[in-house]
Amino acid sequence: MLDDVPVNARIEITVSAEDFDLGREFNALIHDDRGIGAVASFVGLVRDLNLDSDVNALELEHYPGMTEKSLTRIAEEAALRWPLRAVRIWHRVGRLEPGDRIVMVLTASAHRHSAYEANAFIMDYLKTRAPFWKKEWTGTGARWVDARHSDQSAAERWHQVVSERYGATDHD
Amino acid sequence: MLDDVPVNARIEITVSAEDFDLGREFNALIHDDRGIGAVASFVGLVRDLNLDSDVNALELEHYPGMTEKSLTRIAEEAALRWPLRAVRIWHRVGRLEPGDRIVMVLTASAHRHSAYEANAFIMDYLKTRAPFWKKEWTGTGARWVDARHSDQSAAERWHQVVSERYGATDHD
Amino acid sequence: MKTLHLLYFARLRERFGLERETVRCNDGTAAELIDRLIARGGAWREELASGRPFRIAIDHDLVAPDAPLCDGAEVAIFPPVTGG
Amino acid sequence: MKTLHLLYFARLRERFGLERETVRCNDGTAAELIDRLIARGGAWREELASGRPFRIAIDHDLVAPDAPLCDGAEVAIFPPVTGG
Repeated sequence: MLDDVPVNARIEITVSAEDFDLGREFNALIHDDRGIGAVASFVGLVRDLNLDSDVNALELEHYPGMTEKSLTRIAEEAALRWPLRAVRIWHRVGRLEPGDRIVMVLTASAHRHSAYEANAFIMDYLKTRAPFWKKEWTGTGARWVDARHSDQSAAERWHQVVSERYGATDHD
Repeated sequence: MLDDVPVNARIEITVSAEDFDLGREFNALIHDDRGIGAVASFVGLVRDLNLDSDVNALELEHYPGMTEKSLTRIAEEAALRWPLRAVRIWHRVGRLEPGDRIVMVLTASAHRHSAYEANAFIMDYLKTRAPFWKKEWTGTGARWVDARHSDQSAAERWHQVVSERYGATDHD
Repeated sequence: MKTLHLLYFARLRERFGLERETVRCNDGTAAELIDRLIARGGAWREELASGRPFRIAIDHDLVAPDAPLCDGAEVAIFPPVTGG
Repeated sequence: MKTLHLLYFARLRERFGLERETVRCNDGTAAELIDRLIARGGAWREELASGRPFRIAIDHDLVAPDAPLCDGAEVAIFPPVTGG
């Protein structure tokens, strides 16, 4: 459905085991676009408190093929709702340790409120729609991280448009 | 009044004619703090559309002495409202041209919604409370930029606490 | 008969001991396919019939259980996502 | 008598042709000081008595017009801010 709607924002997606450089991606995003007055960014990191004391790493599994497509759709959906000039998403996969960066979202617009809101929207949808799964590694084994109800609620507050489109198989 | 309340967030403020490097400031902000799970940032730029076609530069005047103090207070106010671990604000002064960066705000927290909201709060208050004034330079002269009602409204939506504290002399 | 390419991820992949398989069936909807998998018993029943949440994507789009299945479709079944 | 250090910024600084001045007076509040400045006429009256918005800061804090003036205070008068 989204494929039929023209989206004018530049959208670039990376899914990679490689780390990203926020400054470099910021410079690439604003390069030569003098209509950009506001750039919001978000960087998510692996934090110690997120993990039990014996957890020493995270592993991020994903669904190659669907992952980039779903991130592109989320960015396009944001660009339909807010007047964005550019969106950049970078999500890492594979093994990560405390302090490592997991995800970066950059949103550029003429005005700050569009940049802020689109950025938060993308993160909320990414957390509930993009096919990534976290596994915690401890000294004795590994366990899958459970989805959080608060992430589902956060995504749902952006109205029902997208959830109706995608459907849902449960109410967790 | 704010001076009496302990604020645990690291707060660093710069007011300077010098440009900033978002990547470098991001790295300094998260350095060695493994409790940070989320960093939101905002960068404001001089854009072409903001200006009439004959405008070739902006000049930013400020009130030395009050400027850093007011930015520190705004950051402290944010750290009282949200569980922030660090705040970084950099505001430029002097002559700026289209495409130049004006302001940077970084907010670090354990959770993304705190980082986002505190960042937007700081920008809204900065725009209505921090003593900076923009002047547009054209080929034939200069004119002061008028304050925008939308900025005042944006700041007011964060409740009345701070406006009651600071007072106001008009309702623009 | 339709040919369906099934994929499993994360906990479901581990519980089923299976990353992917190809099945031939006449199921009309994703829900009918799920019922067929539940009938295998064991981990399949435990994961798909005990109220534990899971998601279905057909050809890379998240879908509701009543979504129709087309011949040649790629059907992925996985736990609620936890990225970001 | 109080000694007050007055500062003007941006458009007000240009309109008054003055960056700073020191005044001695018995004004009790910021509003009384503003009335004294308006009485100078010309640009002072035009900027401070015509409904054009302005702000007052005492010792670096934004204040309401009824804020009290202490001896030695730094009082800044300026247009609504436009940074960020």
